[in-house]
Amino acid sequence: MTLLSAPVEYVPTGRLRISDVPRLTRRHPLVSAGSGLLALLIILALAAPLCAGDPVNMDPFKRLQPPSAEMWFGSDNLGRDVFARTIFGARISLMVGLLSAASAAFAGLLIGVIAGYSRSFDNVVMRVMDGLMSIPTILLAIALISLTGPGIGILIVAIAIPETPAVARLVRSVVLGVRERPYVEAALCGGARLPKVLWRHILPSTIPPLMVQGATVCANAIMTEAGLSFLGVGVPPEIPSWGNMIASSRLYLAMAPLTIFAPGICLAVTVLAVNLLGDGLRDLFDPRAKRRR
Amino acid sequence: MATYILRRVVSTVAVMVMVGVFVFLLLRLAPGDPADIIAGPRATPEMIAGIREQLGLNQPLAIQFVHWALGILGGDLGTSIFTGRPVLELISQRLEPTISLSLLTIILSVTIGVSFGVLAAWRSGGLVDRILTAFATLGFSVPVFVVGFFLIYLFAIRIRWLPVQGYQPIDHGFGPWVVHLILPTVTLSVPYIAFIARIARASMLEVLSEDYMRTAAAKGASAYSMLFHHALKNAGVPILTVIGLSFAGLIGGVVITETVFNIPGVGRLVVDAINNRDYPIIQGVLILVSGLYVLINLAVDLSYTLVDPRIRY
Amino acid sequence: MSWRGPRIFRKKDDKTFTAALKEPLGLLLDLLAKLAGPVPFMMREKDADRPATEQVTANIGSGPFKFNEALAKPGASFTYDRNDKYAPRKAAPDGLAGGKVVNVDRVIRENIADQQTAFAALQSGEIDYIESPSADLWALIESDPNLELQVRKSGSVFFMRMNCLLKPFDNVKARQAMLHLIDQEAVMRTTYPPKYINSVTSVFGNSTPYSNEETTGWFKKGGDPERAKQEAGYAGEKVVILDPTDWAAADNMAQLLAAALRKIGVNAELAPSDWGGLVARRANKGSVDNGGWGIFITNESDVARGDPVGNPTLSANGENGWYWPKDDEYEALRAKWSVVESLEERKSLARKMQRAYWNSVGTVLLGEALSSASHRKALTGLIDMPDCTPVWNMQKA
Amino acid sequence: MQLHQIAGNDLLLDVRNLETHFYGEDSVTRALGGISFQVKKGETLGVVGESGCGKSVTALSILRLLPKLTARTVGGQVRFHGRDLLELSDREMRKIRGDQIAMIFQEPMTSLNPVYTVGHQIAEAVQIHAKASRSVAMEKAEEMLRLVRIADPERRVNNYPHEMSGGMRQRAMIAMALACSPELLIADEPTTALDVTIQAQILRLIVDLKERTGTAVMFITHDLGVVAETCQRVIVMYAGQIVEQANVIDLFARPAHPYTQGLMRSVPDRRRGRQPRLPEIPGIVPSLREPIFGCSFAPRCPFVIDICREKTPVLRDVGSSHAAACWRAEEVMGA
Amino acid sequence: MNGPLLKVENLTKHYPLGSGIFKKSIPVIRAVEDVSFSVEAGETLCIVGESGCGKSTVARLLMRLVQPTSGRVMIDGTDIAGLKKDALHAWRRRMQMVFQDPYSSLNPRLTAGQIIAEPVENFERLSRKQRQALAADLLRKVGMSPEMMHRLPSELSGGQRQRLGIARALSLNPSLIIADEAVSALDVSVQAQILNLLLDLQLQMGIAFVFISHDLGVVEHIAHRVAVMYLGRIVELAPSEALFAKPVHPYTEALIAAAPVPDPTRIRLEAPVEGEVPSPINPPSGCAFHPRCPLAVERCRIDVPPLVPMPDGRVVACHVRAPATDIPGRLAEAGDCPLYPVAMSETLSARASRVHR
Repeated sequence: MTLLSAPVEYVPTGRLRISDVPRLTRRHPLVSAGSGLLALLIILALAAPLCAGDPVNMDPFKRLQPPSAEMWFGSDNLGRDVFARTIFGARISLMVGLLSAASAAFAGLLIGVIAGYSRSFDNVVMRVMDGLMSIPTILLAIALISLTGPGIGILIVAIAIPETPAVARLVRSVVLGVRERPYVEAALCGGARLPKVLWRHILPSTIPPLMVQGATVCANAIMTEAGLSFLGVGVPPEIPSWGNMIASSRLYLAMAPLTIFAPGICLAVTVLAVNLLGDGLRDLFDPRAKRRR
Repeated sequence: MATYILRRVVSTVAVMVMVGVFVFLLLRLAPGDPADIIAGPRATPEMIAGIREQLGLNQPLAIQFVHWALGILGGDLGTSIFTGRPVLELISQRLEPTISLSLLTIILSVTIGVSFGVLAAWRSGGLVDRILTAFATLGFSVPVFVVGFFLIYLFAIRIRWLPVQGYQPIDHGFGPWVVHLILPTVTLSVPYIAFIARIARASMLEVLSEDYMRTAAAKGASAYSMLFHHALKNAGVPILTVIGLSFAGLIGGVVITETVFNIPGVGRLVVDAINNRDYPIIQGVLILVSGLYVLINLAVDLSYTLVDPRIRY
Repeated sequence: MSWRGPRIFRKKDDKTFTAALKEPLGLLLDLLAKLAGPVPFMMREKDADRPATEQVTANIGSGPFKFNEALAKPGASFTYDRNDKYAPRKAAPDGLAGGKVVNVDRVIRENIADQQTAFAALQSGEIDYIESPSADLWALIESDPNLELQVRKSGSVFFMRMNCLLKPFDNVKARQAMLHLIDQEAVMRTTYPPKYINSVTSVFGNSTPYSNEETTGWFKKGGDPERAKQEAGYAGEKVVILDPTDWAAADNMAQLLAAALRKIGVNAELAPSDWGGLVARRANKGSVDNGGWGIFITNESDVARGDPVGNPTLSANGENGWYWPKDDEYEALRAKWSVVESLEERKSLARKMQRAYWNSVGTVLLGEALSSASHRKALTGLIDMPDCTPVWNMQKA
Repeated sequence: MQLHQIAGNDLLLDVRNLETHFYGEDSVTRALGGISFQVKKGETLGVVGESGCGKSVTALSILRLLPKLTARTVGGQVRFHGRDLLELSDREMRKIRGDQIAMIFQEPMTSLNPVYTVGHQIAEAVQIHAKASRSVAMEKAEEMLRLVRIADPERRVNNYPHEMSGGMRQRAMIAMALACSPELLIADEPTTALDVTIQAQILRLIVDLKERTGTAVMFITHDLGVVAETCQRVIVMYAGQIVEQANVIDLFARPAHPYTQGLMRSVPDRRRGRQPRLPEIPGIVPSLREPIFGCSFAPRCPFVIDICREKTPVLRDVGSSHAAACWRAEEVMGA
Repeated sequence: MNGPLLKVENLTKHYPLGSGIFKKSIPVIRAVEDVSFSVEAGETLCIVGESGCGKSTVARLLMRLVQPTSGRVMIDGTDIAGLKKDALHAWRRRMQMVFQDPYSSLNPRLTAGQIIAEPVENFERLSRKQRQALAADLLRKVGMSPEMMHRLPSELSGGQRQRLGIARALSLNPSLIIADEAVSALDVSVQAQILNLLLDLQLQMGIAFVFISHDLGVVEHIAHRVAVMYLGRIVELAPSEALFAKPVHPYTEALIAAAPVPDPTRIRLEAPVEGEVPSPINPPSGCAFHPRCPLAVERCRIDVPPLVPMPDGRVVACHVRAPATDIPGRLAEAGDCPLYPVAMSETLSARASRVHR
């Protein structure tokens, strides 16, 4: 009798040892490319003060200079060093991206697990989520930010809120699926109480899809921040972020292209890295993808 | 089926009410109000207070809400504080460009997105798959306005094939209408082609590994019929879902595209209204958008029955 | 001062009317022909006689153009068709007066949100004329063979208003110290190309007849920050600078100002918001911590600075004036303005007013940026006048 | 090397040294280590073995239905009416699939396309091979449903798979396979997922249809009971090799390979009455990733001697049309 | 202990179908209908039946994974059917379960040691050393080497995983283990190993088994008593030898006749029973088997046959084969029923078809 059902969700195949890394990178090019690139960007952002000048000091007389030895990418409309701002901008954009992804993932996880497990709570929550999802992200963000004035904190909240329903819906479907799996019933038979079942048997299987969704949310967050800054409600002007750099320098496309392309390319590369990581993680965790590749 | 639709329509109204209340409160708490804007930069605080009085903005919130809600029930979305025109009229003026842009974008995104997805799934693991997946990831990674300005720079300025901005209503002739919408549609479609292609590829790969595909092969079915006849219809449900989601997300993208290409659509109307704190317009548009969104979801759910006989309501 | 005066005008015959005043008003003609600031509009009685908030919707179309109601899309575009029944004067066009000959069939006023898009449309010939393009585009417009940048003689004066009700700017020394700090050229160069900016030191602007050099010594010496701070006896209070992120020029200047203040040790903080938010916060008289403000930057047309009576920004009558500078001596002089008959008397009054004003430093001028317009070379017949360009007399080749 | 050759003209399928490998990320699995067997016209050949022995891979290799990226038939020939199927182009192979060689699968729940009616799916086979029009094909579909004894076929033809029970779905699969009256029907564990009473009906149906249409059947299963009741000749597979081949009576009477014998004894059988302990086959099936030296069953074999570990036994005759791949086959038959 | 270890009385479970507000009476799936049986200590009761007959539901009802609609489940005289959470928790120690699919019944992210020790850890805190000692002991009991405790389920074969399932069930040393198709997912050779293990455990530790299966060969091998279920009801409950020697209920007979026997020479019957298992949403009236039963008479269509005790200790629910006598308590004699002459069993085999070879 061939075994009836191959395992559906990710099955860890033994301990992960450092010696595995070369083999894994060859097997999962997407994950290694994505995480490598992302690691590089994070290091760049953290080491910003070392390798870049002062992103904030203004010198109106040296406005819109072409790239020079002193300022590698030239200066922007307020005479600030574009290279320094691009690197410092990495901090804000990555922080906005990662933090809103994390908060959306956490909130989504919480709501999803509870909705997945208690029927009554489920209906109420799903209707609220529908409502929340129906308000376009950009407009919700604009309304929220105009409520309290621009700032990174509110920006992260404004980006995280519209992303939470998607995560909650994903986690809920995973929990509903896993709840029926025999090993959860076996744990119940063994006398395990609800919190232990949730923590030890149900939550771990929500982590892989959550990481994949997290990558997408992070990519969305960085893009939304850029979009909001373009509409003038994003990160406050003196704090350099790729979004508000692109937004404020779009008039100088012809005169000083680097002011828009430097942050633009960094933005695209970061979002690309996060998406590569997301795609790679999805293939890594989806056993069916492994069988087909 | 009828009871299901009834239940869904009722929940649509509920969602719209919820959105209405949420937006109403959100705006009232936001700093600044229409009186400031109308009075102009050189008005003294007293003048502003006077205008606020006349506009009835300092009545207690509850009364304002009730007044507005009653208006809604009567189908009157209130009048725009800034232009004095009924909100419904302002929105209907701006509907045609937004709907044209959204429809063309969805049509373009679905046709190209789905065919990319199917092709990538069929050639899974091969070069074609890698290229299409890379494009999909890239398409998803570039902000809409960067794509927009790039296309303007290239097509409108450099080689002057297409107009830079503006919108020609369709009754001025199909030609100018389409020509003006080409660049904005392509700009807005790039992220959605990527989004739909990724989901289409994933669901096609899922279906191609099912047992009944092996049965079809054992019957001697050709590659074409296996792909488009057997597999695509089974992958229909997830693809329809992603199309529904794209429609919903479109409103956000439309706002930026209308700004870049100067299309007088609803997106632009809302952004200006937010800058002018023109509450009635903001509330009106957001409610209509949320209602539209939930109805789109209902349409998508009902369309499932066309694709998959197992789904009955 | 609201202008709902008694019925002082009476019709003499078809072409003339008389005005009977209780007290002498030298400026009557000037006020009727004003260009900037609150401008008088001549309407039929029944249109004029309604509450301020109610909109005047009747459009009679007695001028060279008729407003096309059908094509109007508020916020997006307004269309004006040529009014065939209008017979222009025989005289040559002179500013807003003179013969208003119409050489085009229709004028469409398009509201393009994004400057880059507007410029691209002008380049590709989809639009013919841009009113006050963003300063950053001026260089591009000049370098484009088939475009022309029309720079007017006068422009808009940027000025900075400090909140005199709150520390540290309740102390006049602090306000005078700010005069030292401002390097007008640096501030203007954040947004405008050097050759189109003028420094402005007179309270009455540059191009108005009343502009004078009275006690403008503060500006000439330029920024000397340390001296400014000791004199002000600054004790570390937080100065909130309102920063409108959706208005490029004021946004840049606010950022420069914040950086400059921080450089000399002033606890300056930017409060970014959109213009709606700025206007709301500006009305708040509370302390900085609960919603108040320290400094905001705005501008107005240079011409408007020639009318201290009509233009509230030139008033200094404390809390019920325009953002609360208080200078009784200046107010007393200003009250005589509308009474004085001849131009010469008004000029000497202006000098006295300016001396009083600069001693109390109600505001700090930041500089003047010449206003501009750009159009395709194919568009000819543009009338050159300060602040705006009328649409009649234009011709499209 | 092929033993007692079956006379040329009534030889339907002749498989020689068929070898198929699966390619994982960093490992190669030798699913089929070179197997040879024959199928006569109208014969029912049983292919029996436990999971992972390669019985399903054999069927998929014959019809070339292996997953493109991960598996490949690396050696051997599959001669059908003398033509080697491995050499054919895709187009030619597609002409044979469903028309001359048909196949039915184990999972009735997932082997039918859920979004098309049963009639449509049966008609498709007819349309592909007999170039018939839609209406003709649907009539044929109805006729086939009646042939497989499904109640009121006129209505059932428009049913979707989820509206039918497991048994009925398997009957529809059989109808679809036999629609173009193939010469060889490969049945891969057709009744494993069915209940005992339904399984009996389906086995009965296959046997009846086989006799009526003269189709040869290659019946793949792990259940010795099913083999005993339906097959005429049997090959026993273990770890990708054929270890024994015989007609069904001889195989059950005197199994010549220790694995076959062990299998038969470990199945609880009423005739032997109630024993306290079932005889077990100790250990587990060897992994096909590493090469196997000597006999693959050696580690678990009660008859193992030194030669078993060094030289791989060859399939040799141990009686009339009874072959086994074991050095001590004769002793095993005696035990 | 005096009474039976486990006593199940009139156990019933109905699943409501849909919960429309407008529908008046909500249609119900009668998964388990009035099932009663008892299990003595150290005894193996097998429940046999085809898919959809409710045998798995019975298992889940006993383990309280599902709430019963009505009926009692008595362990040593205490009814656990109605117990609430904490009270039920204590009784978990007495009864454990082994699942069918070795792949999905073990949490893929935990090591073997953690999986086995978890039930005990639900009741008392264990130090690392204690947990490892417990795991080693349990692994030895199921015939696996203690080092296996650090392995992940994905690194083990099907047979080894099922042994882990059994070890987990043993950790609380229960007096009763419910095995739901415990060997159905395994290959024949591995099946033999597991069956032997279960028998050894029963002999050594006196554990009672409720063994659920659809494979009659396996049932015959290990069962002391057998209950045959059809569409939620028990149709026959008898000692194993008696049942297989002479099945009384026509459905039992059809089941045994249908099961393939590894003997090519056996005469192959015409398919013993036609038709499909009816849908549980609206089961046939009277005896649910009557549409497919060759012996069905008018009465079978009308009322549900009660379980009638027979002399050889079995009970049968069939109007034809075991007519309910009007005198309560008097056992129906096999010969009693006019329709059940000794020759009767031959009529079925009379339809044996031509020997096909």
